[in-house]
Amino acid sequence: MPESIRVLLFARYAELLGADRIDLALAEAVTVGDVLDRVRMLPGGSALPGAMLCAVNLRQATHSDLVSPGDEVALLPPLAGG
Amino acid sequence: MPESIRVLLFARYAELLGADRIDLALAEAVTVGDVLDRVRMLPGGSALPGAMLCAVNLRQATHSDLVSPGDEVALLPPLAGG
Amino acid sequence: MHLTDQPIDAASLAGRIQTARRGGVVTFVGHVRDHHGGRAVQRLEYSAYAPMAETACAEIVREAGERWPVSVELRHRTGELGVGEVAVAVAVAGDHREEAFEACRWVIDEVKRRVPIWKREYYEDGTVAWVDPTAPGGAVPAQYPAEGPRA
Amino acid sequence: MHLTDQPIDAASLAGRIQTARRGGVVTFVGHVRDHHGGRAVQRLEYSAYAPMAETACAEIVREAGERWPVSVELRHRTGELGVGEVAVAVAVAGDHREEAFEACRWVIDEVKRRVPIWKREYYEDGTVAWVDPTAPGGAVPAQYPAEGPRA
Repeated sequence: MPESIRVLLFARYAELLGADRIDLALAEAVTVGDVLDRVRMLPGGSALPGAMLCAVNLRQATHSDLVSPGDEVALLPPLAGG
Repeated sequence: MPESIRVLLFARYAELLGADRIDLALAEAVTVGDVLDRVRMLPGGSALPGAMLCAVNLRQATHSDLVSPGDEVALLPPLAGG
Repeated sequence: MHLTDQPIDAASLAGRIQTARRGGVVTFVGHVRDHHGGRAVQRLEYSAYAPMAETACAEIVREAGERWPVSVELRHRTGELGVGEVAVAVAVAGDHREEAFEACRWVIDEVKRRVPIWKREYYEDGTVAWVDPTAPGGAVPAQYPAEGPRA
Repeated sequence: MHLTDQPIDAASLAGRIQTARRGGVVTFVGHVRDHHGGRAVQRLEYSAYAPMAETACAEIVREAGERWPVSVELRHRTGELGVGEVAVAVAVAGDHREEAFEACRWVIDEVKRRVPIWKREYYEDGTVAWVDPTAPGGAVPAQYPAEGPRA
């Protein structure tokens, strides 16, 4: 069983962290907000904005949604498609 | 100098009158309504509707507009373009 | 010229107005449908009061360019058309999509409202009618059958 | 698949959905513009969270078909694009033009609202920025220059 949460970073957020994928070791369920707090402590993470659009397993999620080991959390900069 | 008004008929109106062009001899200015009355007296003309969209010299006109010899009056069935 | 008796290529119409500045292009293409008023349409024939129709189309295109910052192309087919053929095409290019959508919708609405064009429909059952948006059922029987003098 | 790194042909997209019944086809095509926020754009690069973007596009297309009696095709380009290239195309076919216009406008609005795609713009002056509709000026400077690791 996976014991980490995969965090994906895109576009400007990937630039700020210098990485587009981070695996966070987590033994139990936490909130999306907890994941964001962990990411902010990484090098470059303090430059991330206070509010971020997030997705869990391909669906938009709120900061209070729970995530478990094995889930994929994506931090999405402001969308600019179309 | 022309001494007639050219009347153009289109689509169903041309079918009803069996003609798509009629020259009405007219020595002086009359109204579009007068022209319509003359056309209605021609064979098939009684089948024309009471109200008809008309144009004088390529511009939509009302039945009270004046027309003079040399003008082109068009009787336009309900538009069906597009 | 906005009226044509040749097939209309909507893609090339859009290509005429799209520029490096006007990046949002909205196109409306009206194809001949296979049904009208519950009857199966086989083919149809558009006739026009050509000089007035050209004048009206040119005015609509000019007015659209005055109302919105857009470029407009408009073509309407005349003559005989089969099911699926392009009857009318409007292409509008704007800096932004809002004005391109609004102008394209306005142009096709005005074409239907102002341009003297008429449509004779030939049905699968052999009958023929003049399309009349003001009539019950949307059409009035034609005097001559499919093989009559105007066919 | 709605995302593609190959050039988008809007005309063939429209051809996929137009049928003998659905005769009114509205198309929106967004081309890369040569300017943004007052700066001259040279080229740009679209990146996406591909699996989520595909899911979002599929949902938008499905929802449009539930809201209106229309058929919808949607394509969004990824990768490097030059000025004038097609970035996004939406084609909608309906029995009548009203629903085709409404649905087409709705689809492109939802694409901008929901689909995780990002745009990196390369300007004529050598600077690079991430397009950000929520930021003042509509863009945020990129950390790496044009020839940086992501170029």
